[in-house]
Amino acid sequence: MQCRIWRLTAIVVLGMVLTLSAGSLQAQQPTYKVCSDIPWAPFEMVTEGGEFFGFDMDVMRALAVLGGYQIEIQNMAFDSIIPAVQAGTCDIGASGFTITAEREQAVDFSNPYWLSNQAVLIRQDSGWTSLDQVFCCGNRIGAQRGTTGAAWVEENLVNQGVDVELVLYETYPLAVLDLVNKRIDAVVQDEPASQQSIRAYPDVLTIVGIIETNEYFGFNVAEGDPNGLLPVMNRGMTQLGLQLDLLLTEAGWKVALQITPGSPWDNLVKAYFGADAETVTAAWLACKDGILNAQSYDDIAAFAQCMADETGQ
Amino acid sequence: MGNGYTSRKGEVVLRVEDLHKRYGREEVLKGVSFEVRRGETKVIIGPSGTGKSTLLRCITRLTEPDRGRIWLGDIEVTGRGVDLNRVRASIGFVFQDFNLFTHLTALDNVRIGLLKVKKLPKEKATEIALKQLEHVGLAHKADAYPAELSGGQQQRVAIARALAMEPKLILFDEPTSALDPELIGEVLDVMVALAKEGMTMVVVSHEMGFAGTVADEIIFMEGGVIVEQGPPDQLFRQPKHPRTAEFLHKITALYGETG
Amino acid sequence: MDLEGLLIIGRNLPLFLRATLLNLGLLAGLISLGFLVGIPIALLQVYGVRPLRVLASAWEGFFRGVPALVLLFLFFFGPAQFGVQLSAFTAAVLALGFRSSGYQSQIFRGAIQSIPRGQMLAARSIGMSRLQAIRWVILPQALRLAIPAWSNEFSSVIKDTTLAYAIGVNEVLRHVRYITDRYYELAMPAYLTVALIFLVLTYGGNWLLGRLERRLALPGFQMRGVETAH
Amino acid sequence: MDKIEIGGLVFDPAWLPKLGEGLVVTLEITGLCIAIGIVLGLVLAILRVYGRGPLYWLSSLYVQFFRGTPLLVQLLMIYYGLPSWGIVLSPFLSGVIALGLNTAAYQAEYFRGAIQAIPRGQMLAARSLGMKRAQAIRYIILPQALRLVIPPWSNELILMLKYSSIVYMVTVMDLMGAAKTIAARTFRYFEVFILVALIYLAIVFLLSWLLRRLEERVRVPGLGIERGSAH
Repeated sequence: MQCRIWRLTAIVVLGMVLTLSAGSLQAQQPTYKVCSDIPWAPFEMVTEGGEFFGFDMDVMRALAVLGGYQIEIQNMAFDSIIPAVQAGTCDIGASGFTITAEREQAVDFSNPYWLSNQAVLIRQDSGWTSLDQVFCCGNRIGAQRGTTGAAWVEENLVNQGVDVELVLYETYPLAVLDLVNKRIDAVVQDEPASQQSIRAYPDVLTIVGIIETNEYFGFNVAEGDPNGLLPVMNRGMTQLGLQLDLLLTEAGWKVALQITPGSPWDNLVKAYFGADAETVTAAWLACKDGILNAQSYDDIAAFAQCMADETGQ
Repeated sequence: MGNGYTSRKGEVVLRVEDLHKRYGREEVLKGVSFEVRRGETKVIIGPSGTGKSTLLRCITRLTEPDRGRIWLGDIEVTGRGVDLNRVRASIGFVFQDFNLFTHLTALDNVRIGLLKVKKLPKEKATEIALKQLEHVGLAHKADAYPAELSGGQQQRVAIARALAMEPKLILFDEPTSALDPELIGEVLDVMVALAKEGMTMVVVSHEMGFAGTVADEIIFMEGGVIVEQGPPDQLFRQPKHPRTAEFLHKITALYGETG
Repeated sequence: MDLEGLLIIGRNLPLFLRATLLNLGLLAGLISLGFLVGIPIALLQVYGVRPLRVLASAWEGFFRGVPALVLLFLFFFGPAQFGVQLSAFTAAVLALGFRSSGYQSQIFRGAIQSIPRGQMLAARSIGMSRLQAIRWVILPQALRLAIPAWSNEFSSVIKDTTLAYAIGVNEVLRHVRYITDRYYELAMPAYLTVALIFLVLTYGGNWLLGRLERRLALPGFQMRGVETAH
Repeated sequence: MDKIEIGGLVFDPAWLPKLGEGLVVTLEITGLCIAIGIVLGLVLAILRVYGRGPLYWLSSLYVQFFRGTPLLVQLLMIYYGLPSWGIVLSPFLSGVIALGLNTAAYQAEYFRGAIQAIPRGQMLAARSLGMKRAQAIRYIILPQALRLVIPPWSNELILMLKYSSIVYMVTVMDLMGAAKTIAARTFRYFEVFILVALIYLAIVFLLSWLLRRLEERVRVPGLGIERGSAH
């Protein structure tokens, strides 16, 4: 009888050891942890079955195939990702990150892979037609904490004395939901995601204007690129059909993203940015074996083609 | 003054008729009837578990009787639409375990009924409360909390609390049985004094000495019925019923000489 | 909510339950850690020399005085700054586990202190060392006494596993977001489903602990409940 | 102002005003939710002790539900769930209500325990003086129960102060919200949260001290508030 309580203790300890050691199974190819805040359509998405996909995720899978490594996708809060990458908890941050000077001090970025502007989402029933009507009168503007959208509102509106209130969310979809629920009056969010939001609520939301921030998205790794992933990823992106050009503009040198028509990159962009979330999800479910089991460039190309076809692009 | 002074008796203050009470399968009161007249002291004795406490509680309907009728003067306590709280306010109740309000000082314990039930103004209530505390010899303990009082003192405050309401009669439910022997005396002294002043009292007690000196009539209860009642002289010296004799014999052996 | 919504929730129920497994894993880890750390902390507080006693109390004070969320962020982001890598799950086990150790040490301390002094005296009188007395006489009694309060702690931490959502552990609340992102109008039924799951877990767990308590019960041995957190 | 460096950790005094504003919100929310909790908790406790029929069952169901489910789920339910039933509450109000409804269930149990710890004789004695049931509860039972309940209630207040940090998840700029916002901009997570931890600790100790003084002030001899377990 004396022993019973100690035996219980032993079981508890054993349980704990098992819990902590679970998941430390090893693989032969190097496996890198890709961290992302899911969902944020169309870059990061999830099926009802809990499978992760989306533009960033499929590009990550394709780059892994081309670079000869495995990835494991980790879903986490957006503002945790950069610190996690810094710490080495994540090897790659892939969550629609804008390359900014502040972030450059914390992590290293890959080549830019997407050019984005900030869109200002409003409800149709507000009847506003210009940004001036939105950015005034104590209106509540929603954005995700730690994003360039939030930073833009703070620096260009709040700090300039414009009469608006910045409302910070843990994730953009919840900000959009609150816009629909009329708790806030506008959401400042990257354009592709905003387009996706409108597709989700076609009768409710509209984009009243675009703020030309000319932001470039990049994947990030810890400073100094300890795993040597950046050159591998950059090479892979070129292989998939994304070229970078430097253009001299009035404002100075500017990076231009050039997509080779018909390339896997081109097809993925068409699929993900041309259709609504439901269509994309159905397409991915139809094509997913192609990318999940891909061994070569051809497999990736076939998958991208499949996505384009299935989404009717 | 003491037992036998029947000249003191006035009109009927309390009449109990055929009272029944059952807890589950056990019938605790099986038809109890008696009367109490103004100025009279009745002492109820009997073995424990024979429904004495239940009887007292039924009188003010702190416990609801199953059957039977109770009159307080010409008000039927068991009647429909009777204002029970007014009835209770006019019947004092002294408990075995005192039940002083733990969070209130002695003064406040005595005063609270005057303030909240009788709605007296504060000065008036204080005056009465202090007078009653003095009555039981505890004016100097007015600011003490119950926990700072001895058992005997607590019970005297409880009596003052009952008195302050100017009751038509006071019911005592074994007021000394939770007390250490050396504290019983002070409480009994107060009760004897009350009886002499002409307070109408119904007392459940095992104190035969007290019963003998103070009671106008003693009621012997057993098994939920009144077995025998009569003046102490008669009941103690020549009990009619063998069960009464037996009980008195036992209690004498236990507590010493009866009155 | 219409029938279709109900169907969607029904379809997702297995996934909800699977995600809840992570909450349970987290629970197992954190409550064991809290137990393993809480017992020595309690013993140090009762039997330790003064500096150790102060240290143990400081430990308890810190982990009980700081909100769980702050601890989660500290353990998730903090080690990173010193080059230590922790997964969100491990960080959550550590943060919530150490926090629980604060509460558990209080429970065990109360239980140990409620063992009559005579027990220690008697044990010493038959020649046991202090440590032996604690091991064979005090703890077996104290642990039994602690079960009711420990059940409180259990139902408290099982619910707090949802806080790990904040550092991105893919527990059940994060899974709800997958649904609300797609079907925003299903937010209420989705959260209600999670609420139901937790009702079952909390009261089911308490029932099991109640049975454990009865199985381990010794005659004449009961604890007047020690209050704890929720 | 210059940044302060301690052992490799960098603190920026510029954080303080924002954290201060957040702290005010945290204290407001804690205060309001506790107030809701006391009123609702008392009603629930009285219903659970003295209520009959549907009132008893409903109050019990309420208590079981709010004690059996995570606070965070309750908050998200109120903030993101209620709009699908057409009820849209502001973030601050959602936070106050969620925390208030939750703590009410716990406080109800503390009150109930305290009420039931008052000996039955107190009620009996009050009724024997002619007090109505409500009067007896109001003047005799509650004043005692409320004193008994102070230690667990102090615990609850401090717990709520800490749990109030979850409201940042529904966009409230409380201490936690301010901290997260600063950290997300500066990436100085560890420093910011150490600072925030210290602020919470300071408030917790201050509150505990104040509550102990309150307890001593309303103490009545013989009403058992010698604490069984410290907190």
